[in-house]
Amino acid sequence: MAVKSVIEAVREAMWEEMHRDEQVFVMGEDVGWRGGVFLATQGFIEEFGPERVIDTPLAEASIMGIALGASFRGMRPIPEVEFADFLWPAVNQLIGEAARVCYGSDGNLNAPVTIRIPYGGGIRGGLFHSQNVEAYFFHTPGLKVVAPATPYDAKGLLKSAIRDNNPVVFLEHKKTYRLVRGDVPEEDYVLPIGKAEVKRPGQNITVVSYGLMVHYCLEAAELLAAEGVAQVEVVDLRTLKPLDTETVLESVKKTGKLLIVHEDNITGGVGSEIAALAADQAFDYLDAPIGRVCGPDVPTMPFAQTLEDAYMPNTQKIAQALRNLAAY
Amino acid sequence: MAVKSVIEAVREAMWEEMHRDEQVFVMGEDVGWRGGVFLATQGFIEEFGPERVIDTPLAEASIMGIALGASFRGMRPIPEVEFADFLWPAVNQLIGEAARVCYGSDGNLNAPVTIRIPYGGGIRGGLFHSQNVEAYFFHTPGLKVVAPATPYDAKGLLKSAIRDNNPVVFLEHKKTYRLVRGDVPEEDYVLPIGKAEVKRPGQNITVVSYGLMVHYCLEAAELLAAEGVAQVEVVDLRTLKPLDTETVLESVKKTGKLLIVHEDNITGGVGSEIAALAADQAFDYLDAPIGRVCGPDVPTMPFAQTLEDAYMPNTQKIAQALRNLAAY
Amino acid sequence: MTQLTNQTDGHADGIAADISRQLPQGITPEDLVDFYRRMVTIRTIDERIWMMNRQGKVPIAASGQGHEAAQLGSLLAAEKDGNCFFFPYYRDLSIKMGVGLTPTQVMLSFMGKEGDPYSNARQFPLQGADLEHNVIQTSNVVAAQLTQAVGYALACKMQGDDKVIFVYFGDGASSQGETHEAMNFAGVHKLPVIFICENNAYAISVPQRMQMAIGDVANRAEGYGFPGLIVDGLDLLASYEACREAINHARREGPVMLEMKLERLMPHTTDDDDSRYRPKEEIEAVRGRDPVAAFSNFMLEQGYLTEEQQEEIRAQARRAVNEATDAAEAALPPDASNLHNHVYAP
Amino acid sequence: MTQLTNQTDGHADGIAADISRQLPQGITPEDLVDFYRRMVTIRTIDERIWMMNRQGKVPIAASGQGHEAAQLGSLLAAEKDGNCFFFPYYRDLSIKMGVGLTPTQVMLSFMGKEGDPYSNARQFPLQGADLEHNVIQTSNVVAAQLTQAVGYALACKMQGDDKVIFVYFGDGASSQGETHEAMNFAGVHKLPVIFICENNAYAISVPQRMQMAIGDVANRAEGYGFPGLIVDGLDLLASYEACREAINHARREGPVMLEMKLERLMPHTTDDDDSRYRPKEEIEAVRGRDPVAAFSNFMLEQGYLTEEQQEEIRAQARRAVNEATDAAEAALPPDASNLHNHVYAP
Ligand SMILES: Cc1ncc(C[n+]2csc(CCOP(=O)(O)OP(=O)(O)O)c2C)c(N)n1
Ligand SMILES: Cc1ncc(C[n+]2csc(CCOP(=O)(O)OP(=O)(O)O)c2C)c(N)n1
Ligand SMILES: [Mg+2]
Ligand SMILES: [Mg+2]
Repeated sequence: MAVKSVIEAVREAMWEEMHRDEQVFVMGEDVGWRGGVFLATQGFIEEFGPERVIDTPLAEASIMGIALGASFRGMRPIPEVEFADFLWPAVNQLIGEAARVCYGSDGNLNAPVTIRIPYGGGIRGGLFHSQNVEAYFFHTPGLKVVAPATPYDAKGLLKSAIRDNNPVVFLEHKKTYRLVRGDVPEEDYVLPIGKAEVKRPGQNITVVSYGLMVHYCLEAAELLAAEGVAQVEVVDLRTLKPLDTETVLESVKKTGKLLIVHEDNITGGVGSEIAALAADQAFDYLDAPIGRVCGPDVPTMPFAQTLEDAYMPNTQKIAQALRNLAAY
Repeated sequence: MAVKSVIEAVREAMWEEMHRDEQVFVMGEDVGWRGGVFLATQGFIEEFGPERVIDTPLAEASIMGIALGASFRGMRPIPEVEFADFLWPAVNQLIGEAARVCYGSDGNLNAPVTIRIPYGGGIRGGLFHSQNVEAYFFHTPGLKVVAPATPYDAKGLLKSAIRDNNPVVFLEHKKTYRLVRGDVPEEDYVLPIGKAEVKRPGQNITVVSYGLMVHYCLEAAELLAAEGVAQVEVVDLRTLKPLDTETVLESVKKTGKLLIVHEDNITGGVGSEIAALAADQAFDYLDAPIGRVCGPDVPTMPFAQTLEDAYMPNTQKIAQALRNLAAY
Repeated sequence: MTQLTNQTDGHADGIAADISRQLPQGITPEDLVDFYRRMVTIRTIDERIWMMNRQGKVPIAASGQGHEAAQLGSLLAAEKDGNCFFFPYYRDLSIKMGVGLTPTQVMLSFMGKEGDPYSNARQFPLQGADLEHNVIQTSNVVAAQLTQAVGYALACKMQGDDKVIFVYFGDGASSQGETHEAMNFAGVHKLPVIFICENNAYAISVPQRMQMAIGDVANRAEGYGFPGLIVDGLDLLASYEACREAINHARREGPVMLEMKLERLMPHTTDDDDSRYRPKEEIEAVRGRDPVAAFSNFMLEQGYLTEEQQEEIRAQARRAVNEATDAAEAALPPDASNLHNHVYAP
Repeated sequence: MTQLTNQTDGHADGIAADISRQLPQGITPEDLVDFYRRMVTIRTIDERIWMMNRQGKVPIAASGQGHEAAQLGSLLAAEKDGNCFFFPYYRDLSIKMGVGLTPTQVMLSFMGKEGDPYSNARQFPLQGADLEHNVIQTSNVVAAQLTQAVGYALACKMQGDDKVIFVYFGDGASSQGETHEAMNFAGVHKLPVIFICENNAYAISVPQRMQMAIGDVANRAEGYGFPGLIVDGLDLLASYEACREAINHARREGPVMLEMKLERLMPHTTDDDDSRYRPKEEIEAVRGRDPVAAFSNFMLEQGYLTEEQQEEIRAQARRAVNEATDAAEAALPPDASNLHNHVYAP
């Protein structure tokens, strides 16, 4: 197995799927000769030609709507939104239309579109290049939402998303693109959408997270282990929708304590649903209040280094919340 | 005090505010001679003229963007989105822009826009005329979100929204428009944004809700009282954002049992945040799992009567959940 | 195909229905009788649906009265071509039924009963997809169909299928940003899309002059690098001819916009009251511009049908609609257990 | 104001910079020297910012090099008028600084330091609002400013203020649905908005021919019922004159679109590498089309400034930029405690 970065894993997944299946194609702003602003499609136009690597006009609503229409004809488009912050014009076609195609036609029609969205902060992106948008899709029945943390997961899940017959929102945390590296097999493999993974087993506290934050959670868990405070179990959701409630609840029932960590702002974030689930279905097992370490309720991450640092959850903040939970 | 319907209360609030303040104006599709599809602005164009009652082109993004731009100049626009289901084209200007204006200019600029959105189901609106959209705004810092249940609250809160210096999403449940009637004072009055109200006091169980569902909760509470099963306290949030956590937590600490009711689909809905808050900040007071009676996770409400009925939370479903909680 | 240059400024009086002429190439008298039959059945069911709404049996309907000739003209051209696909909007009963739905299927749909071919009563009538007849209308969100139609055309092109895609929309829909984006993309990629604007000069209550500062939507086509033409949408044969030409152009050179000038004979939907916003005289005047009456007269005058034959066709239509109504009234709505089906495709 | 009719098809070669001519009415040699001074300072700081990005001191910058003449020409017309308001986009350093920001304020903003007048370092450089100078740019979401500008114009009109609103956008932004909606509304309500399309023929890497099927964005104006003109955006005085006329037209009759043909001399932003997608010869060719060099030559040739005077102006600019850089480097970013401020207005 070779060590790859997340962006390499993403690129390989698309590359291989485009070779495997003629119906797969990519479209979006700058995906052609530029190779994408993050170079996710570098070399694609040379390999697959401009028919299957489409540099679109600067118009996100049409990027999504055209992808959707193409999917009605059996194509498997992978539209890219350049930054999560710019997807708003596309949500009429994504939340309003794509999510309801199958249901609204009683199964006559479906929409195998994988929309790739680089998201998240910690990269000095400021208010309009840092946003977390997962909660909006998490709340939308008819969509699937994937948010991997590692190159291995990114590749296996992106392949599954492309082969899935439903609209899949594929969220790639920008900060993981080059920062996070890991083993990726040479052979074709897929990972199931809808399955969380226990990335680190532990008995005392469950921490549930996804995306970049998984790595900070793992670091915090090591800290607590080194301190002899607690053995923390880290559950990486990997897929946000459908949510793997089984894995989450099983872990909570085992440890009796739950911390949820995400970068997205706290109120109405994905974490609130995890908490609500546990407070309902694992109530009798809970030994402590359910904690959340999340972004604050401000309109995304400011540009100045000081403010961005203040916004971001990090290993220290997580470790402190875990210590508090351990002491409860 | 006269008895009025919700739609009358909404109409009066705007009418009086337009008389009070020249900067207030309405705009949207069919708000002019048609008087709005729900007649919220009936008689307005005759009273205030076409300059202040603007029939816009059919283009929601511009309705919101133009309102926003006008607010930069000190106007207080009340844009109307005809049905919640059609607001998606407007969210780039609402979630992407309006919500961040004040924060993103470090307070240099603000956006006193009240966007009125008729929402919700139970009216045979089918997939595209029934949607609940509150969760999307609830998660968005920088917005305020109001969702009244009664004519009195609707009028007082709409006036506050119009006078507020921030973008306010004002959600009017369509089924309450003519169904719900109640006392409305003749004099000018406002109600504070951000304050929940205990609509019915009780000792045994707290039920938190908003909009149409408040009325079903009250009916269910009466049922349980009549059955001698429990005295249920009904908290009407009225404002979803900022959330009145104090009133909610106080009630939960008193009763020890919490049920949350909303029509919106359950996963990632407003109810999950209420549950998460209670599971954190009232943990030691909880005597039972936190329950939720919400819409199912399907893409909004189907058209057929059978399916719509199956979707909607109602008095019986709520009463049953309350009985279960009481018995826990 | 040449571009339209002379603008018509007004609306209701800009068009003179020129119905006395030679049959266009490729059209036989049998075609005319066939389409007359469809038109009459569609009008009959449209009227019946409105009545049933007043009886509380149909929750909502957008009448297509006034739009029949434009839609059926395009359908005739598409059928002659044989490789077309349709993305209609909510007012396109003549497309949706014209392609082959039975009156009973239509009635089931309007009454929200099991057996609605589009969505099995999940959606407003005849929304969803009828793939058997090459029709998709995922929603009634105004203008949402345009980018989808363009995407469908792109897919066909990628798959080597030379299908021509018809997408229909109103004058109001022309204001939506997505309409612009759809046309722009179609222009860049020269996709075989025919954009049919059914301009009835109203978007619910908003008249065209409040919708746009121009007289003809067709004039926008130039800004996307393709031709836009104005068509008398009250005349089935004029619509047919424009669409036939448009199909040829679409396949060879790319998109075309056809602006069909026509009338909305009824209020916007059964929920609407057009007397609030439409002058009484105007409402009366447009009744005189009924495309079904015009086509009836044409068929009589040209001798393709006698009055008796027409009466027989109308009687047949009434019988079919009566039967459909009875069948749909007797049918059940889908069982509540269906609520959770098909949220996701397998 | 007459409408542009003759299309130019290509881009880089369609324009001949005709800089030797009489001064336009109302313009004095002092104005020229004043604007030359601003232009040189802006170019100097623009170059410095790029350098500082390479040193890791400025996280991101979109260079305005190549766009200065168009922007400053419009500013000159607006200043002469005296009652204008600006909705620029991220490439409009010449507007934002030209209206009166100091080099230090600009540097503070680019370095994300306390004292950034637009957002106090919450946003990318010079985004937010500078109301003191009549400038709003809420975000860098492409095309989001257009409907806002139209709304601002509507508000002014309602308040009886005859302000003219300038809104700026790129060729890429012309594809957004919101651009269409903004122009359509402005047309219907005849609002005094000047739509300035700074057409540099690229949207990041996407060339104009993949963005639209037409040669001139200005041709779309007709579809909104107002005039569209093409302007040599590399020529400050041509831009001035077009804008001066446009202001008059805007106040009397409503919107105007001006398509400023110009060049992006640098990669899209400091994050971009234009050699991936732009032919080497093209990159070299556009360097020969530098509006600052052109205006320098014009000032020399026409005798408004000597070489020595120009050198002195450049030296002054360098000193000012040096001082600004030192001041900004010494400044601190806003304190972390600011994170929670101003989420809501009081
Ligand atoms: C995005 C959106 N906004 C608003 C509506 C409500 N609405 C339904 S039909 C309509 C008017 C459409 O007018 P037009 O496009 O001219 O078509 P017509 O009904 O005249 O055939 C409106 C505003 C909608 N369905 N979708
Ligand atoms: C809605 C949106 N989509 C994508 C982007 C990313 N992006 C930033 S600038 C740009 C290109 C803009 O091109 P153009 O409008 O021609 O302006 P120019 O940069 O050439 O001056 C893109 C795609 C964005 N900022 N906003
Ligand atoms: Mg219409
Ligand atoms: Mg450009």
